[in-house]
Amino acid sequence: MLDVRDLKKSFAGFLAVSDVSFSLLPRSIMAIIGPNGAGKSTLFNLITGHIQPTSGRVFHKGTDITAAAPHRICRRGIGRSFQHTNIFPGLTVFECIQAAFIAHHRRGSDFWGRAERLYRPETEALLERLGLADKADLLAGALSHGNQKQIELGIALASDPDILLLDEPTAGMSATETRETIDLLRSIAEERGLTLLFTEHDMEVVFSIAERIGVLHQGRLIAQGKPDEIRADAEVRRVYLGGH
Amino acid sequence: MPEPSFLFGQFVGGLTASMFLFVTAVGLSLIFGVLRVLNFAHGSLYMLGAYLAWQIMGWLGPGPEHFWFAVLGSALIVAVIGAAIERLMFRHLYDRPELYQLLFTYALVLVLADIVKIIWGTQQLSISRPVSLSGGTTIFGTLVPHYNLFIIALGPLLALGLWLLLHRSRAGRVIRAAVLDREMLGALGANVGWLYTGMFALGAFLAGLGGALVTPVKTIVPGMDVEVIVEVFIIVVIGGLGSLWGTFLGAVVFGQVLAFGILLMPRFSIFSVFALMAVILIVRPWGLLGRQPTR
Amino acid sequence: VPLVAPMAQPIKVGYPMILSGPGALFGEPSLKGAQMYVDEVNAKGGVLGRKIELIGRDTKGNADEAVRVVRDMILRDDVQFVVGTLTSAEGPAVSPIAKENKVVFIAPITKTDQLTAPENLHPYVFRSASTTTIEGRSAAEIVAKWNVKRVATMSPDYAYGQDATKAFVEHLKKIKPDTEIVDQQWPKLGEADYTPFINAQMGKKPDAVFSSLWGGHFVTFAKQAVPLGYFKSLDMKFIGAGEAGSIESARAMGPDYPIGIWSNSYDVFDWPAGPPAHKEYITRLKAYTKAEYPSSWPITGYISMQFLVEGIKKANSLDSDKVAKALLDLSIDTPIGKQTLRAKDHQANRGQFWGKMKMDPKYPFAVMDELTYIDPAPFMD
Amino acid sequence: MAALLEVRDLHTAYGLSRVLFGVSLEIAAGECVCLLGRNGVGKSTTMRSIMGLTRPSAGEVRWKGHAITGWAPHQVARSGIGFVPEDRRVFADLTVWENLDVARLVAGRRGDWTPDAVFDLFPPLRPIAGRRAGYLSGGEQQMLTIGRTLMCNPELLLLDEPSEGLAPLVVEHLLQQVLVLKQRGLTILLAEQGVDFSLRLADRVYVLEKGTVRFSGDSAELRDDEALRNRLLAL
Amino acid sequence: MKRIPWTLILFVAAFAIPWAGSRFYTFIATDVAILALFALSLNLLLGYTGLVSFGHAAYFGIGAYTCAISMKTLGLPFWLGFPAAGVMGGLFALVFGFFCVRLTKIYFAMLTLAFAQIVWAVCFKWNGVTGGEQGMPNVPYPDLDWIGAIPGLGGFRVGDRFYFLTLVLVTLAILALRRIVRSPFGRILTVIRENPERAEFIGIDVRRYQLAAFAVAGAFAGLAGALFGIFNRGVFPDFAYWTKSAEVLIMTILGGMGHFWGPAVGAAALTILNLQITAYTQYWPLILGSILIVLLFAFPGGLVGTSIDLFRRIRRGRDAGRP
Ligand SMILES: Nc1ncnc2c1ncn2[C@@H]1O[C@H](COP(=O)(O)OP(=O)(O)OP(=O)(O)O)[C@@H](O)[C@H]1O
Ligand SMILES: Nc1ncnc2c1ncn2[C@@H]1O[C@H](COP(=O)(O)OP(=O)(O)OP(=O)(O)O)[C@@H](O)[C@H]1O
Ligand SMILES: [Mg+2]
Ligand SMILES: [Mg+2]
Repeated sequence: MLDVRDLKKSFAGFLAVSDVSFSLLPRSIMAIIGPNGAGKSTLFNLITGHIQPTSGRVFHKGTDITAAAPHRICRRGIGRSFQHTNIFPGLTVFECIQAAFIAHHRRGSDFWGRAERLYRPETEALLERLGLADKADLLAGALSHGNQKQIELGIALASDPDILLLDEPTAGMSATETRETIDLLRSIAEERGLTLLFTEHDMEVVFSIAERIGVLHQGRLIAQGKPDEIRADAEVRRVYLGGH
Repeated sequence: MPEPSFLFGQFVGGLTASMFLFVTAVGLSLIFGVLRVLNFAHGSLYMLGAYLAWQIMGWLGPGPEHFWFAVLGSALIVAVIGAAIERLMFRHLYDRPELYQLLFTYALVLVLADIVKIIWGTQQLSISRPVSLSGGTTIFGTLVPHYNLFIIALGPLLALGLWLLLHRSRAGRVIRAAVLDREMLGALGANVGWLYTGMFALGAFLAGLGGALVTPVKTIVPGMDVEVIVEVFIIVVIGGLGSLWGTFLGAVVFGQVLAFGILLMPRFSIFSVFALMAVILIVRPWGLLGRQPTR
Repeated sequence: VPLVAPMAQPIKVGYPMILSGPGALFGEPSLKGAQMYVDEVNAKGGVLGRKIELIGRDTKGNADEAVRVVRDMILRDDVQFVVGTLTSAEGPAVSPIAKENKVVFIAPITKTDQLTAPENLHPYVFRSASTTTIEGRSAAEIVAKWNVKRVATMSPDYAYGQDATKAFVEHLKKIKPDTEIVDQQWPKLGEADYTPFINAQMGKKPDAVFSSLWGGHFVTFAKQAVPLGYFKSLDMKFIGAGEAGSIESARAMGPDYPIGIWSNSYDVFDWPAGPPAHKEYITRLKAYTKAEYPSSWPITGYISMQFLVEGIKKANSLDSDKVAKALLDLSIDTPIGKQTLRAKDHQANRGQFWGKMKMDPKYPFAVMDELTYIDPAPFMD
Repeated sequence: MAALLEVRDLHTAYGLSRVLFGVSLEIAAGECVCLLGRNGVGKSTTMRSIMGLTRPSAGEVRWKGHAITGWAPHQVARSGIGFVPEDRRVFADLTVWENLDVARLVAGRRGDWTPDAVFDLFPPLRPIAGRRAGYLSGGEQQMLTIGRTLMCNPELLLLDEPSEGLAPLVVEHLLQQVLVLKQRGLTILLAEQGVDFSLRLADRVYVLEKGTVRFSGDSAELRDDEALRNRLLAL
Repeated sequence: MKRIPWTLILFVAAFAIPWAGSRFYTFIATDVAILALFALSLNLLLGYTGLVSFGHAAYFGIGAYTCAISMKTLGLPFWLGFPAAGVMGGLFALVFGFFCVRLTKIYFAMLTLAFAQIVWAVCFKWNGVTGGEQGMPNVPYPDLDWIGAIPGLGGFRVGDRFYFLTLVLVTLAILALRRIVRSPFGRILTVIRENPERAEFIGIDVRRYQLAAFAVAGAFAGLAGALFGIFNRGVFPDFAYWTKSAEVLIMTILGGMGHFWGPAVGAAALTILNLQITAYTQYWPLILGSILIVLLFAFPGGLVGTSIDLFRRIRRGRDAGRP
C-alpha cells in the first residue's frame, strides 16, 4: 500500500528523520510512537508532500510519490489530519466537511451548480458519527480546542482516503470524546477497508487499536512490531514509555 | 561606453535618492511590523514632516544652522502625532481584519492631506540647504554636494542603529515577540499597548525625519504624500517585509535602477521601478532578503 | 410673457478645477481669479440684468472625475456654461460632454493642441489659454537670438512636455537652421529624482537647454540641478517654459533660484511697462486675495470669465448656440491687452510673459528682467 | 484563610454566543485545583476570563482580596498570575532561548526562574535552545510554553492542558516537577483531559458542564469513587 | 416565511429611475451600477478567495480600452466590443495572475500592483494606440435606437437608453457572479481563503483555483470597464492607475467583504458620498476621510455586514422576548 524507503530529512544539518523505512499493508492499522521531537510529524509531512525529503523515496501502490504536490498526493487517496488544528475557521462546521466532499469528488470546476445542495446526506451522516451534529451551524473557528480536533478528523475522513495519516488525533479530546473517536476510527476503518497510520502519545489509544507499532527515536525507527513486542521492548521503555 | 566619471555620478545620484527614501521606508517597515498592514498614511506623515520643518524654520527665523533644529523638531512632532493617532484610534482596530486597518490608513491620508492644505495652503514651499553643507566636493570628476554626502552617510548609520536596537537589544526581542503574538505577550506581563505606541511613534518619527531631510532637494507641495508612498511601498516589499537590511538593499537597488535605467532605456523610467518590482517578486517571492514566515 | 427674466435667477457657471493634490497650487488661484471677475461683474449689476453664480468643483486632476463633475454640474446644478479644467487630459475629456449637452465650454489653462484640433472642434468648445505650440515657438523665438548651436531639451515625458518641446525644436530649426539638438532628456511626469537626467545631459555638453518642466517639478529639478553645477555649465542659457518663472516657483525657491535663466509666466505682478489696466488689475487682485505678492494664475480664470461674459453680452442671450456664435472672433480688453478668440479654431491669441530671472532687492525672491509679453499672433499657424 | 483566587458567578460570552453561566470557584494558596469536563464546556474560557483575555460580562474575579475583573492581561500577569494556553502560542520566529528571555524581560517579577532552570525541568529543550520556536515539534512547543510562563515567576499558574502532546515519560517527569513546584508553594489551576494526570496532581476538582460548575470536591473523592467519576466525566 | 425576492425588487426599482424625471438620477445610477459590478468582481478575490489585489483597475482599464478601441478606432459594434473587453480583461488577468498566485499576502498584492502600473504606463505612453496620457475622448455610444423602438421607452434620451442597457448587462453579470460564488467552484474558493495550506491536503490545487478566480474577476472587471469608458465618453490611463484600484478596494471593504452585496452597497455609498461632498465643499477629503473613519468604527463588519448583524440581534432579541 505505502512503502517508505530510507527516508531522510535534515534541517540545516539537524537530522530530523533518518533512514526510515517501513511499509503499510492494505487495511492495516499502524501507530508511530516516539518521544517529543522524534520526527513523527516530520515523517508525516514528508509522506504527504508538505516538505521535501533530503533523500529517500515514498511509494504508493508502487508509484513513486516522493515530493509530489500535496494536492496530488491527496487525490491519490492519502488523507491526513494535523497535530496543530488546521481547519477552515470562517466556515461553519457543516461547510468544512461539505467542502472536503466537494473537493474529493472534484466538483470544483463546476461554476454553475449550487454548492450548498451537494453531499448533504453524506455530510450530515459524518457529523452525526463525529458527534458534532448539534454544532453543524457554528463557525468552526469558534469551537473549543477539542471540538476542532474532531473537525480536523472529519475533514480528513470526508476526502474518503484509502490511507489516512493522523497526527495525534485525540490529543486535547476529553476521555469521552477520545473513546468515541477510537470507536469511530475503528468502525470506519473496518467499513471502508481503510489503512491507518497514526501517532499518539496516549498509550491507551495506541494499544487499543494499533495492529503494528513503529517506534521513532531521534529520527530513527528503533523498533517495529506487534503491540505486545513493543510494550516489552526494553529500549522503547527506556526512551519513551517509562512506566506504561 | 560612457566615461567612468559619468557612471560614478549616476551611481552617487542613485545612492543619494536611495538613502533619502530609506529613512522613510524603514519607518514604514517598522510600522508594518506592528500593524501587519502597509500604512498608507506613512506618506502623509512624511509630508507633515516636510511642512513642519518649513514651519519651524519660519518660527526660528533666518540662521545658518537652524535647519537641523527644524529637522529634529519636526520629526519629534510627527512622532507625537503618530503616537496620538495610534492611541486614540488605531488601537481600537487591532482585532479587526487587516483590510479595515488598511481602510483606516487610507481615510487618514485624505484627512491629513486636507489638514495640511488648510494650515499651509497650496503654495509650493522650499527650504535651502544648511550653510555648513551647502558646498560640494569633486570626486572622480563629479561634483557631489555635501548635503548628498551627508545623506549617504546617514542611511547606513540609521540602519545600523536600528539593527542594533531591534536585533541586538532585549527590547528589540520584545518587539519582535509582540509582532508575532500580541495577546500572548500581554498575558506574560508586557504592556503591549505602550510598546505599540512606541513603535508607531518611532515609525512616524522616521517618516517625519525623511520628509524634513528631503526638503533641501525637493519642493514641499500638496501631493508629496501620495508621491512618496508608492515608492517606499516598493522598497519595503522588494527588500523583503520585516527585514531591516532588506529595506536598505531595496532602497539601494531602487535608486540604482532609476539612475542607470535611464541610460539603457531613456524613456522608460515610468516603467522601470514597477518592472523591477515585478521581476524581483517573480524571482524571489519573499523579496530580496525576506524569509518565508514560520507557521 | 415677461420680457426680462426675474432678477432672482442667477446665471450658473460651472468651474471644474483641480482643488486638491499638487495641482491645487494652480487650480485654486485660477478659481480665485474667476471669482474675482464674477464679483466685479455682479457688483456692477451682473449681465443681462442677472447675477452670475460661479460653482467651483474639484476634478482631483482625473479625466474621469472631471467628466463626472461636469455632468453633475450640468444635470444637478443646471449650470449653463462650463469654464475650467487644467490638465491636458481633462480638457479633451470634458469637451464631448459639453458638446453632448450643448453647453459652452471655455478652457482657461489646458494647453494641448488636441483640444481645438480640427477633428475635435465643435461649436461649444473654446480656449482662452495658450497652447503648447505657442509656448514652444515663443521660446524658440528667444533662443534664436542667443549665440548658441548645441541645444538640448529637458521635458516631462507626457503630452504637454512632448508637444511643447516638439514645437520648440521645429520652430527653432525653421528660424535658425544651423542649430543642432544634441540631447533630449525625458524624465517622467512627477519624477522625484532628476540627478540621473541632469548628469546625463551635462555629459553631452550643450550650449543651451529648453525645458518644459512646470510648477513644483521645475522647483525640484532646479534644487537638484544647482548644486550639481548644471546651470553654471550652461552659462545660464536655460529657458524654462511651463511657467517656471512664475512667482509661485520663484517664491518657493527664494535665493536658491537659478538666477539668470530665462523663463515664462502667465502674469507678473510688477510689469513696469504694462498698461494701466494691468496695474489696476493687480491692485484689485492684491486686495481681493489679500496677498502682498499675488499669484500669476488668477489671470487664467479672470480672462476666461471675461470672454464668457462679453460673449453673453454680445449675444444678448443665454442660449448656448447664440453665445457660442458670439464668441467667434470676439475681441476683448483684458488686463494684459487685447485678446481675440479666432473663429477658425476657437483659440485665443494668448501669449505669455518671458524674461530673464534676476534678484531684485525689493523682493525676497527672483523676478523677471527684460520682461516681454510675446504676442503669438504672428506664429500661431 | 481567605482564598488566593476567588471567582464569583462568572458569565462570559464570545459576541453573541454565551459560554459561561455563573462559574464560581476558589483556590487557596498552595493548592492545586483542577477543572474537568468534556470538550467545549468552558474550561479554557474560565481561564481566559481570569487572565482578562476575554472580558466577562458579569461576575467578579478576586485576587488576594482585590477585584481584578476588567484588568488588562498584562496587569493580571504582573500581579502574579501566569497562564499557559492550550494552543501553544510560542513566538515562532524567536529561538527557544529568546522565548524564555522575553518572558523574563516583560514580566517584571523577580524570582528564581532562569532558562537553565527551565532546561532542567524539560531536558529535551536544552539541546535545541537556539532553534526557532516555530520549527519545534508539538511536544517541544508545549514544554516551551510552560517554561516560558514559569519564567515570569508567577504565584498562581493557570495550566491549560499541559500534558497534551507530551510523551509519557515527559508527562511523568512534568508531573513530578509540578509536584515539586507545588511543594515550593506555587498555586495551580489546571484544566486537563488526562484524568489520571489531574487526579494525581490536584487537591480539589471542579467538574464543569455547559458553562456551570456541576460538581466540586476533593480529588480523592473522585479518584476513589469510580461510579461518581463515570457519571461526571463520561456522560 | 417566504423569501423576499430582493434582487428582483431592486432591479425593478432601478429600472424605474429614468422615470423619476431628472437625468441626474440616471447619471448617478449608471455610475453606481458600473462601479458596483467592478467592486463585486474584486470581491470574488477579496472576500471569497482571500486574495488582496492592489491592481484590479488594470483589468478595468484593459476592458475600457479594448471596448473603446474596437468601437472608436476599429468601428466595431458594441456587441463585439463589450464581450471583447471581458475576454481581454480575463486573458490579461490569466497571464499576470499566473505569476501573482505564486505569491502570498502583501507580496501578492504588490505584484498585482506592479502589473497594474505597467498596464497604466503602457496606456500612458502608447500614444499611437491608446492616445497616451490624454486618453481617447469621444468614445461613441453604442447604437441604442432599438431601445427607443421598445414601446414605452421611446421618449428617452441617449443617456437614459444607455442606462437601460447598462442596467440589464450589469444585472446579468452580477447574477452570473452570484451563481459562481455559490457554485462548488465558489465554495472551493472560500476554503482556500480560510486556509490555503489545509486546502491542499483535501486535494485542491490551490494555485489553479486562485488563478481561475483571478481570471474570472479580471473578466468581470473588464466588462465593467467597457461600460465605464462609454459612460464617461472617453477612456483614460487613470482607469488603470493605482488610485482606481485603491478606490474599488475601499468600496469593497466599506460595503463589507463578507456579504455578496456588500461591495455593491459600498460602491453606491462611496460614489454618492463623493458626489455629495464634492458638491458642497472643496474640503471633501477631510469630510470624506472623517466619514470613512466614523463608518469604520460604527460598522465594524462593513455597511452590509454590520447591518445584517444588527438585524439578527434585533430579531433574536424579539424572539427571546417571546414566551
Ligand atoms: N523546519 C525545521 N527546522 C529545524 N528543525 C526542525 C524543523 N522542523 C522540525 N524540526 C525539528 O525536528 C524534530 C522533529 O520534529 P517533529 O515535529 O517531527 O517531532 P514529533 O515526533 O512529531 O514530536 P511531537 O511528539 O512532540 O509532536 C524536532 O526536534 C524539531 O525541533
Ligand atoms: N472565539 C470564540 N467565539 C465563539 N465561541 C467560542 C469561542 N471560543 C470558544 N467558544 C465556545 O465556547 C465554548 C467553551 O469553549 P472552551 O474553549 O472554553 O472549552 P474547553 O472547556 O476549554 O474545551 P476543550 O477541552 O475542548 O479545550 C465552546 O462551546 C466554544 O464553542
Ligand atoms: Mg508531532
Ligand atoms: Mg480548552
